[in-house]
Amino acid sequence: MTQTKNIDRARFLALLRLMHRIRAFEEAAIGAQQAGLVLGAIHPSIGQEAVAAGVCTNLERADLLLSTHRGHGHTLAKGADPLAMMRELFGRAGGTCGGKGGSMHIADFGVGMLGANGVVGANIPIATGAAHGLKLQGSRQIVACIFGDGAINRGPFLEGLNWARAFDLPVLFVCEDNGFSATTRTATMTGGAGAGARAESIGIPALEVDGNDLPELDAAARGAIAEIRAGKGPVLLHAKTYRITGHTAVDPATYRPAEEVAAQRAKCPIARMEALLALAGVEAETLAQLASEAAEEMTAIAAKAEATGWPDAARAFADVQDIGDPRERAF
Amino acid sequence: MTQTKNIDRARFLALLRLMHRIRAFEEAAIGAQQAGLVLGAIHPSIGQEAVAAGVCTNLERADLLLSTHRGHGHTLAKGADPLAMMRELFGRAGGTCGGKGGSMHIADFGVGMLGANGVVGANIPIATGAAHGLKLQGSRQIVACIFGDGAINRGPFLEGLNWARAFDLPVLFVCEDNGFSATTRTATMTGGAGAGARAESIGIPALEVDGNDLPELDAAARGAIAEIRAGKGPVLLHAKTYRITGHTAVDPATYRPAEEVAAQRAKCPIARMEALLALAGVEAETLAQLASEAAEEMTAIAAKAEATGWPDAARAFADVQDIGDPRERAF
Amino acid sequence: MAQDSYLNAGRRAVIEEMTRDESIWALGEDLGRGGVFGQYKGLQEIFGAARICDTPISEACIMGAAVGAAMTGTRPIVEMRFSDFALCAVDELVNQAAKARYMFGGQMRVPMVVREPIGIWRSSAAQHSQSLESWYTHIPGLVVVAPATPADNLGLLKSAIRCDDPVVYMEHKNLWALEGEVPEGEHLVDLGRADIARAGDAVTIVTWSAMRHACLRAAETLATQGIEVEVIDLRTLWPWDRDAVLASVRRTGRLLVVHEAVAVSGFGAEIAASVAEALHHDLKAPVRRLGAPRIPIAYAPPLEDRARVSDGAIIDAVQGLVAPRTAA
Amino acid sequence: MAQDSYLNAGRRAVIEEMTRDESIWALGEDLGRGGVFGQYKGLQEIFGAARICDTPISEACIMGAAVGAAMTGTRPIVEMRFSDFALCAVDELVNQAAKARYMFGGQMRVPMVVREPIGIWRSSAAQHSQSLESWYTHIPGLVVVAPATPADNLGLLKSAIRCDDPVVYMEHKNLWALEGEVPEGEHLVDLGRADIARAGDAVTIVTWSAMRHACLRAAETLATQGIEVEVIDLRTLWPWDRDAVLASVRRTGRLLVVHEAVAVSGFGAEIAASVAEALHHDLKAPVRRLGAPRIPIAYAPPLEDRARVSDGAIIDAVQGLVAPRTAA
Ligand SMILES: Cc1ncc(C[n+]2csc(CCOP(=O)(O)OP(=O)(O)O)c2C)c(N)n1
Ligand SMILES: Cc1ncc(C[n+]2csc(CCOP(=O)(O)OP(=O)(O)O)c2C)c(N)n1
Ligand SMILES: [Mg+2]
Ligand SMILES: [Mg+2]
Repeated sequence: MTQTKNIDRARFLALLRLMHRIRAFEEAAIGAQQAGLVLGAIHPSIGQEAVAAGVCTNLERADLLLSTHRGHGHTLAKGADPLAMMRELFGRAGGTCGGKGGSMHIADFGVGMLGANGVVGANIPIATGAAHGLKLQGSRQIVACIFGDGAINRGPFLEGLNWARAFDLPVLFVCEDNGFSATTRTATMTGGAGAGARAESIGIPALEVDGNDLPELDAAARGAIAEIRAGKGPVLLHAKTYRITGHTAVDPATYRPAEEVAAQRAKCPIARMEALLALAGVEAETLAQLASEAAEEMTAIAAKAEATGWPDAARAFADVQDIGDPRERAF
Repeated sequence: MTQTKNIDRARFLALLRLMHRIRAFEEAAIGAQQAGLVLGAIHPSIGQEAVAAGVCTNLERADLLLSTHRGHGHTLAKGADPLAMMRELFGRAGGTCGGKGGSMHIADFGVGMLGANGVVGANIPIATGAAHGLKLQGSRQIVACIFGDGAINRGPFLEGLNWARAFDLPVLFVCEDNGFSATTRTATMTGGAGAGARAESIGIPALEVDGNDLPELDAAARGAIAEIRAGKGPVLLHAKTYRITGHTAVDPATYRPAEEVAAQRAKCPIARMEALLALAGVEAETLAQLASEAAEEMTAIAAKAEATGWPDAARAFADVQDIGDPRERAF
Repeated sequence: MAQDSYLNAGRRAVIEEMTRDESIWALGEDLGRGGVFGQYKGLQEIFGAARICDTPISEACIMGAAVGAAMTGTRPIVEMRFSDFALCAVDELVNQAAKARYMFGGQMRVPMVVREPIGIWRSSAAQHSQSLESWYTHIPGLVVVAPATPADNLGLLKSAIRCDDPVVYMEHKNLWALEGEVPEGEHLVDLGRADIARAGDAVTIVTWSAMRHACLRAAETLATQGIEVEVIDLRTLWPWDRDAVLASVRRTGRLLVVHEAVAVSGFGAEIAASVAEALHHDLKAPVRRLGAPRIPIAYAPPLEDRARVSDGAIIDAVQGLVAPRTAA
Repeated sequence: MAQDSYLNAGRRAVIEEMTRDESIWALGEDLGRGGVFGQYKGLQEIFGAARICDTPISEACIMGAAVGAAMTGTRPIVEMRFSDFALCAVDELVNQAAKARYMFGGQMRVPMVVREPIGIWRSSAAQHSQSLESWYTHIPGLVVVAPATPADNLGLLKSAIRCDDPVVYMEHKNLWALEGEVPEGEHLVDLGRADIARAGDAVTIVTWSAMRHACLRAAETLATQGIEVEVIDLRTLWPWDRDAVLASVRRTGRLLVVHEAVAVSGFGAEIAASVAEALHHDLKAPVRRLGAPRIPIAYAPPLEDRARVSDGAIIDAVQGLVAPRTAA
């Protein structure tokens, strides 16, 4: 566990700010859902923000990212515009995907964010293929692929990792291990020691880190990404964290004891980062301000999203494919 | 490498006889294919007979077996009738599957042989589920699931092994590693140390054996099966062998040097078993007789198969499903 | 008769059948906590964790394991959560479950029910909204069921569980909360038998799943205009109740097929083609289909709505069918 | 014009396109040794192992990796070996490749060609013989192509490779050896345009893939009986050439659709239904379909043959269509 005064204050203040913005974004989205403004499912990453921050801060803008159903944090951290994201959640015009995707399908190709995914584990072969494409084109870009602990029990995890190793592809696999596969404790359904052991059995080096310890995560991600960019092939980062909220924003998660959640809440990466920065001499006021600024920003963004109009219904028939009439024989 | 006079002569003579019968069966089938009597593809297991013999001899008749496209040996070793099998290859009445399956779909539920499979790796979840079914019913039976080295790169390998571990199921996974995935050297497409390492990363104990050394294989299989039957959950047996023929009977396999094949031919499990039995005092004549008897048996069987009539064409519409007319709207 | 929901009716079917037959078990993700929609709520408490079996996120293995477990004498109920995720297990269903009985020459059967909820459910977007029932009707070896009412969800699910062949059982997500009359005693509905949801002689509407209700609403409106339509809820798509449909169209001379799935190569094509083949000379108007345009389902309501067959579209189509023919 | 085989024509298409555009590459099992049918023979020697890429036996990842590689500016040709194995990669094709462009609001496209050989090939049995083209026609976002001649395999595969959307490209295994005239220069065939393989005015036969040849043989025989049928080879199934089909049926007044796939919910249902809807009043006889019974493909020849649409069945069906109507 990182416990030192000698941290890069500016860097970690910026990352703390990012974590606050992620949390505030999701809290605003949850509020909007409760108000009936967000109609689709939301999978909050509250308590897991360090993974997004620690991984994405070490990516270059041109690098690519693939995420999951629980991807708001990753997407924001990669540089997507929170207003466009919020509009997407609201299903409004100007959403990242024009309102077609919603929370589970946010993508922003402009910042290298190649998509959340509604199918657990499906992002792994796509990320692997993106890295394959980059390698074929002689690019120096790399790909980061974030997935949950539940995804390691799906076949595409094996196929993608083996492929990345077989072709020595520039891809960072990140297992964001929050202990749960929806309402099921992943450990009860998983043989062996987890993502890292499985990666190593495929010949992929693995690093295990405390996913709520941002400096540790940051250092591990930086090191791994440098190796990958140097052409050494894939690395897997296994970040252990905890999902403070339910599986979705409407899941009360009564299948776990309140004490467990309370204990984990105390270890939340934002609280820990604040403690560390305090130790390093950052004033309490500065820290408090970061939180309130983020909340204000995202509240304003939610209000703007609400004030935005719906997409033109005719867009329903656009971007299906270049040839063939999508309306044929319907209605 | 087993090299001792103190082997169980009766046991290994019986197993040598079994290996000869397997080889003779396939040689007869290949001959029949060349004569235009077997119309579907044949994947010979020539050189791999020890895996079939060593694994299946340690199964009880009630135990279950799932196999692959290269499954004649496994099926014979589990106790299926070679005449019914040959008729199946010829597509004749009285074939194990009534002529509906052919070489890639031989099954004989009467001896616990739950099917070859035309889809690489597809037998793994089925075997796992069969073991799950047995466990639910409190059975003492176990399941053996044989697959190739290429299958470990398919998702169902991961999903099946993880499942078997999660539910502590009575299943013996056997990776029959002949070094090839069709015309591709599996090693060039596979990350890490292979089947055993992958199994261990999932928490499944793995044994690696020389798959052409029948006594070694026999002992390993016996031990593993005893553990499994005792309720300790799955085990993986990784048997390294070599495919002396091409991928199919018509594949000249020019993608590998003749010297490699020649060297491997010398290590063929039948030759090795013969050498060992000779060392243990079995007469050359006895050994030669086993080979010729097997050849005679299978030649006669092929002749009988050829003399058998076709299945009744109306059977094409039987055993589809209980309800619904399969002929509806056709023709 | 008592009121119950579509969801509860399905739950009751599972309870009744699992109580009757010890060899039945259910497997899928999160079943111990009731499943994603609560269809399995409380069942693990009744039947234990072995028979209401939580699984890893391994759709291919869920389906494949069910095949193996069915071959060894158990009767698995497979829960796929959303039909979209069943696309992770197509080899296991189509190449294995559906073909095993035939391919192995009838040595055994594969009794399993694959529950895979279908349909548009507000703002669930392209990967959680599909209806691919027509795919399964095309696959020899599969029985395909899509219940529309609480009573049918009870009676058909029970029959599906008793069926000795693999059944793809598609509940509609939007119907979970639907309440309706459900018989109190043992209630079985035969597979393959349609339900005449409303009698009429102007037009035959053939439909299934959630669209049954839209068609009945449209029928009410049309009745006020003096147009009495017959609404046939197929309930089972394979085998479908050809006799009931042909008998009705022979009377009405007009056919409209309505389904939520994409119209192109939807199961409506099979029905429309079959009727056109069989009853060409009895038809007073061309056969007609309504289904979704060939677009993925979008998230935003105004876009999503473009993929829905509205009550208005049904009414228009019926009016078009009964209108006197005008030169084109 | 020169004679060439269907297999070689496809191989030539790949060579020409890969020579023209460096971003094109092919991936699949055993490609370095020519692929399972020799369609890629010698290509690794020309283009190197990076562009003719041998892969692990990982169909899901082959398909999924192609999606990612397409998103990053390359144009993958995916080889699935047998269309049956593509069932191991349905999520990747249907939930990912087909939907990405739409779901992400048109931010990018997924240009990839999925080659998946279809069809009955003597004694290949249930897991190596399927034709599931109708499935793909039902999926928004996919283009579906099934060439029947060497020239079309050249021209359509080239067009498929140039298409910016995912194309399911289904060659027929029984056609690999077929020889035919193939243009020598650049030869492109537009996607979505049918080929009138034979002109006639008695009956319109709509077909594709290997059945084109059976239909043409039947047409020869029928011509000797004075029945001149028009044979339309659709070539592209989505989008299909509605105009060509409707124009022909408007003339002939009679439609027969012939395909190798299972008749129930086959793509013939879509065509028959579409024609019945659009041209009911022009039809002189009911629309008619020929396809396989709803059975898996068996191994033994006499059983396998029961799944084939024979020339005789086509001839009978045409004769039935032109026969004067007798009271039923
Ligand atoms: C293939 C597939 N199966 C099931 C689901 C339903 N589902 C959505 S999220 C989820 C849990 C995923 O767990 P994990 O991978 O650990 O990610 P987390 O939700 O914990 O971030 C499940 C089962 C799905 N989306 N896709
Ligand atoms: C899913 C799938 N992909 C591809 C194939 C084609 N195929 C048949 S056998 C084979 C090689 C399998 O290699 P391995 O598992 O090592 O078994 P072996 O043939 O060596 O016994 C391949 C690629 C298939 N049958 N199924
Ligand atoms: Mg998790
Ligand atoms: Mg092998």
